[in-house]
Amino acid sequence: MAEKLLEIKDLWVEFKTDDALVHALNGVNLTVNKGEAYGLVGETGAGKTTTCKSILQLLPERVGKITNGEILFEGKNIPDFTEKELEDFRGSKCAMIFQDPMTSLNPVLTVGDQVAEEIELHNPGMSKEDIDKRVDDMFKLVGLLPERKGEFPHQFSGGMKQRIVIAMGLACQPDLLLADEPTTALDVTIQLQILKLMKDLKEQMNTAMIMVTHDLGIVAKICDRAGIMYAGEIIEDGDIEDIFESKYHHPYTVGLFGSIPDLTVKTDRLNPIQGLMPDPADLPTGCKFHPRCPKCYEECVNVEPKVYQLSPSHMIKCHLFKDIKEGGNE
Amino acid sequence: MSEKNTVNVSAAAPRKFKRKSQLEMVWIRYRKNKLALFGLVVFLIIVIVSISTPLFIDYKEQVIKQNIMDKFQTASAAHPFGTDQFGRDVLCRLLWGARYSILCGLGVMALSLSVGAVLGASAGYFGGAYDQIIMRILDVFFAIPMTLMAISIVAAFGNSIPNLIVAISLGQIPKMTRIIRSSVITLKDQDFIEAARACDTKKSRIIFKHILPNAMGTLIVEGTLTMGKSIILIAGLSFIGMGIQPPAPEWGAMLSEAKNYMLNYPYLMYAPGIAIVLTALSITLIGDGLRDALDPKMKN
Amino acid sequence: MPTPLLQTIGLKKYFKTSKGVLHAVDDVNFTIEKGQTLGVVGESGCGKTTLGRTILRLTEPTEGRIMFGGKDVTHAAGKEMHEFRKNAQIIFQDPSSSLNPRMSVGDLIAEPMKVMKTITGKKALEERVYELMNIVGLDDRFYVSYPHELDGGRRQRIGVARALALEPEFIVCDEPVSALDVSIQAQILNLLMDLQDRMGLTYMFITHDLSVVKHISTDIAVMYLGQCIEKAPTDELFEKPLHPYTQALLQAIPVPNLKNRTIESTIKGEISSPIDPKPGCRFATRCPYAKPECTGHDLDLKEVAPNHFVKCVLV
Amino acid sequence: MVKYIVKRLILIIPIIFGISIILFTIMNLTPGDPAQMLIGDTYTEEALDQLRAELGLDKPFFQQYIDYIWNALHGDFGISYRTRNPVFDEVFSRFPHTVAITFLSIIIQVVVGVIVGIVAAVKQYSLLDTVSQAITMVLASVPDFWIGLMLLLLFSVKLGLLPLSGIENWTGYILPAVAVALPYMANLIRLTRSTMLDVMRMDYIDTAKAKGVPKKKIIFKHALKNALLPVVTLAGVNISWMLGGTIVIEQVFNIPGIGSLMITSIRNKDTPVVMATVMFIAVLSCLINLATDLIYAAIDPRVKAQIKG
Repeated sequence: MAEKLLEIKDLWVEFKTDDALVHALNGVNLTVNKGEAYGLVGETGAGKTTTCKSILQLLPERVGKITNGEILFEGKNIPDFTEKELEDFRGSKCAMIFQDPMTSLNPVLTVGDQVAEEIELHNPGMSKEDIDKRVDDMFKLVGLLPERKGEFPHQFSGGMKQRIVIAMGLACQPDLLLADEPTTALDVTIQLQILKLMKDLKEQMNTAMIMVTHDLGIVAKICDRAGIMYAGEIIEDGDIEDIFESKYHHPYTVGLFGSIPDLTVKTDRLNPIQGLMPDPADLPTGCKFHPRCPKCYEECVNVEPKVYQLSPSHMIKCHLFKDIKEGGNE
Repeated sequence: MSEKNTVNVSAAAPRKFKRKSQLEMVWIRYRKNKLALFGLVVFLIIVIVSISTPLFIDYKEQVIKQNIMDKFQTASAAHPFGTDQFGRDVLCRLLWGARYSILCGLGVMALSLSVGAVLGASAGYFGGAYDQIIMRILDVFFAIPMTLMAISIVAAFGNSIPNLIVAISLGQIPKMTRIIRSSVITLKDQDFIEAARACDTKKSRIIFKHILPNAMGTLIVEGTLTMGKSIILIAGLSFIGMGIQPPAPEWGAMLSEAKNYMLNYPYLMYAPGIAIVLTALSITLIGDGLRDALDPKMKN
Repeated sequence: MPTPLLQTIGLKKYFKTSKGVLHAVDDVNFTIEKGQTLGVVGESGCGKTTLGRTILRLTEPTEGRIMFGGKDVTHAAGKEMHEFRKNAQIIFQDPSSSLNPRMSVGDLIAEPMKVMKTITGKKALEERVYELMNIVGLDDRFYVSYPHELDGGRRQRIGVARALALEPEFIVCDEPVSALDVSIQAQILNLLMDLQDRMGLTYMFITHDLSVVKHISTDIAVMYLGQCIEKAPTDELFEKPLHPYTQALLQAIPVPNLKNRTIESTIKGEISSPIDPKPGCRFATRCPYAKPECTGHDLDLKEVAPNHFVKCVLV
Repeated sequence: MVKYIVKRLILIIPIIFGISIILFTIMNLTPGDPAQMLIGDTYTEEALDQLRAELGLDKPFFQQYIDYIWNALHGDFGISYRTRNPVFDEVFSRFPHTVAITFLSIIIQVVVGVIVGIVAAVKQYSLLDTVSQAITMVLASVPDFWIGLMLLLLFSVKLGLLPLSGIENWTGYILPAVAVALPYMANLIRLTRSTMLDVMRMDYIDTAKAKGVPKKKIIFKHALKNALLPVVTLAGVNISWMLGGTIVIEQVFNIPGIGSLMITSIRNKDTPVVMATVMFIAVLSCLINLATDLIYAAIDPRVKAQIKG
């Protein structure tokens, strides 16, 4: 069995705004092993970004709050970290890449400075020359000319900015990289280049990764395991073989696959999921997917489903599977 | 306009759905802001005072008539705020003074808003040489310090209230025009204007139905801010003797007279100052409240 | 052969910028038959959005002609233009900026009919609005809502209803599903296809998403830096892509299955800017097969198979 | 860069011309005859006519304007109708006072404004934030001359700490500078606070946090520079407004600055002095405007690129 790097246990997160209490995460359980790429799939508002931000304790102050659960990184609970421990943890053990490269770099600092800052912070005592050399190495690694490190973010294109952000994320060789839709803002040909870069570097550095995305195609290309999120829960979790090739799926997963036009097969119409994402301030009872579920029956409306283990790696949170395999675990 | 629509729709509709008019929604959002509500109440009181003073105060007898015998009395039941150097009741003068500030403030707001809206909206919408000419001319006015401009105009044409309003508006128009122009330019590029053009909508309808209602928020907020500023400005002009002249009890003019007796009778300076602050503050609070309330994207 | 519903001949749209002349649309020729869907695919900055707006004359073309229903509408004005606007409509990408935030759903859908005076009488107009809302799958109760109170999918349905209000023959769909989540995206795509079947609409479907375009289009045009570099019937294009850029685009789509998990990126670099482009193939700088003869002179769009056009020296 | 500066300097010329036309017209419409005012109560008609001719007042309006511009272009701004001194001497004997007040005032408003603004933003919702917001709200609505009067009452009349009026030494500048500064400062606090809050919500701040950058460094290295941009612009605008806007305050404190010069000159139809002063202030404010844009460019590389391009 692989060694556990990150384990999230029953994580609940709430956002309190002026007019509503938003239930962003409602009991998320997930595990990422060392060196593994985990895909977190879901639509807008499913709680993917909140999960990542919780790991780094980046939830908006005063508004976002972890109400229950543990986030164990190498066995230590991150929410218990002191401010100092957090600063050491962020960047060196666990780094994050944000969705929009256009806005995730500071416009008034040179890109070289921004990469160097990260190295300097986590390697106290490192000489200026060594840091400089390290920055050059990182630039080369992500396919950028080191001569350009004195330039400012606006002088780079979106794809190149994302390369810089990746260089920054990997500069201290973190054990875990959180990538929040790193290619959504990019064109397809550039997306491919970035995905390839990330996959190569991840293997080269043996970094574990959580890849947040709404694109199942990206999961198929990059990830070893994946979880499908819906309304703040992981409703299906497994190896990618389980997700892409098993015949048992959560009805939402089925709907997601049905919504993507298939390039290989000619279909007349798509089979989308009916209805809309539930309002996270006013979630349905029972199974949160039941109002949109084509297979919904009485129990789904009233009783929250348990998580059923279909195989050692494959888990589904749905009433339909209680007879398929006995002994669901909470 | 939208209120009229509501009535028609529900009257004719087989399926009835009640729609809140835009005005109703603005009010619902506005009243949530307690400070803005406070500002509105204060402002309304000041407006009512300024309109109704002639009903219970006699200008000749109570406001400007000198009673040297009664001078420099401190607060008493007969004169709650005391009397000034000519024995005039400070409270009466103060209440009467409200009308100057409100009248000038509203006048400047109306004038600078209407001129600014016409110039800004047309320059922003049509662009090109027309825009360039308007903006370059306004640059010139923008470079003349506002107070200096007002003083020289008053000196040239006399210090009547209409002249004062024009003089102060001239200083406000360039800024107002710029703000409205830039908000029109932003709106012009929005897809919903394209959508209107795709239906062969006439320019006038695009401007009045699609652009102006959306620029209205900026317009109203800027208008209230201008009003607050101009009330302070008019008091300043009167204070240096270039605005409304004594014996008229304009608040700035009252302060100007009071300054001469500062050493011995400082109380004369409190009331007019506080009156100016309250008026300007109430308008600022209203403006702040409207800023949020007029944004259609804010939640109810 | 019947007259195509829409035809562009040498259509160009240039913009003057401080850095030079931007060739947003550069000599684009294509036809769309009635009832068909032409998918226009390309990456950001390839001029696909400008193309859509130029065809509808929301921006005036620099050069070239636009034929609609056999009539030249390039310089149409007055009545002719009115007729063209009635028959050619547009659905925008971002449903939040394409709907006037100060108008209610009912007013938004009624607006084109009020402006065009196609339906007179309050009651008739209202009935028609409810009918349109029904067609696009919007509940009656939203008649009095404002767009910002609705979610993205419903807002896009308003956009569709507005475009349908004048019963046009032709609709430019400018990335109508890009801003939406996949499950909602599929709902809107199905809606558009249903409408086409029911009303015999003709679409020009602009998108960057090849899988979407494959699903909805009968023909596909691939654009790169203002030019159409390949055009073919959908199945043909997906089976036999000829231009290296088209091949790269197809290869770049991550397919949601585990058949091929290697990532191979054949084209390097990024899209350059279409400001004062040099003659020659505009893709040459990134092309893995680039040869000296690719640069220096402009290429023609050659018909290499029936209805399959390519602009490349290799074929 | 040099090209940009030269271009901006050239753009000042039409503005100055526009101002000169507007002002000359207004001054011409102002009632009164400078020659009559100058000559006093006892005079002969010939002497008056001679004085008029000497001052060029007998010529038609248009000719007067052309003459004025012609002389001004040659560095001759004429003599004051009122004092008969060269205009230059008049203006420059007054200017240092106004500049001193403006300078002191801008330092007070920027330093206090930025510091309070940042603290309020960083400690959003704290008591300090609420109090500072309430105070700025009120301060922004208080006329500066009334603040001046109240300060006089407190510090000069009641406490006797600072001079009551006039400028005998530098302490005379303190109260006027503070009085002018407070309303402007209120706006600077509000602006700093709101841009700081906006900046703190940006993605790159999250990026910095995710890198493990300590909070202090995030505020001062990553956020402050970005938040300062609009503050620089506002401070620049404030300076140009204060140069021409301390008129009222100078009356409160009896300071012989530009303001009192302007009032007497306008009342006495002393056209040369008014023209020279306003044009001088306008040129200054255009220069300050340019300086603000250059500072802006120094902070923000995107603006710098635009200027260079």
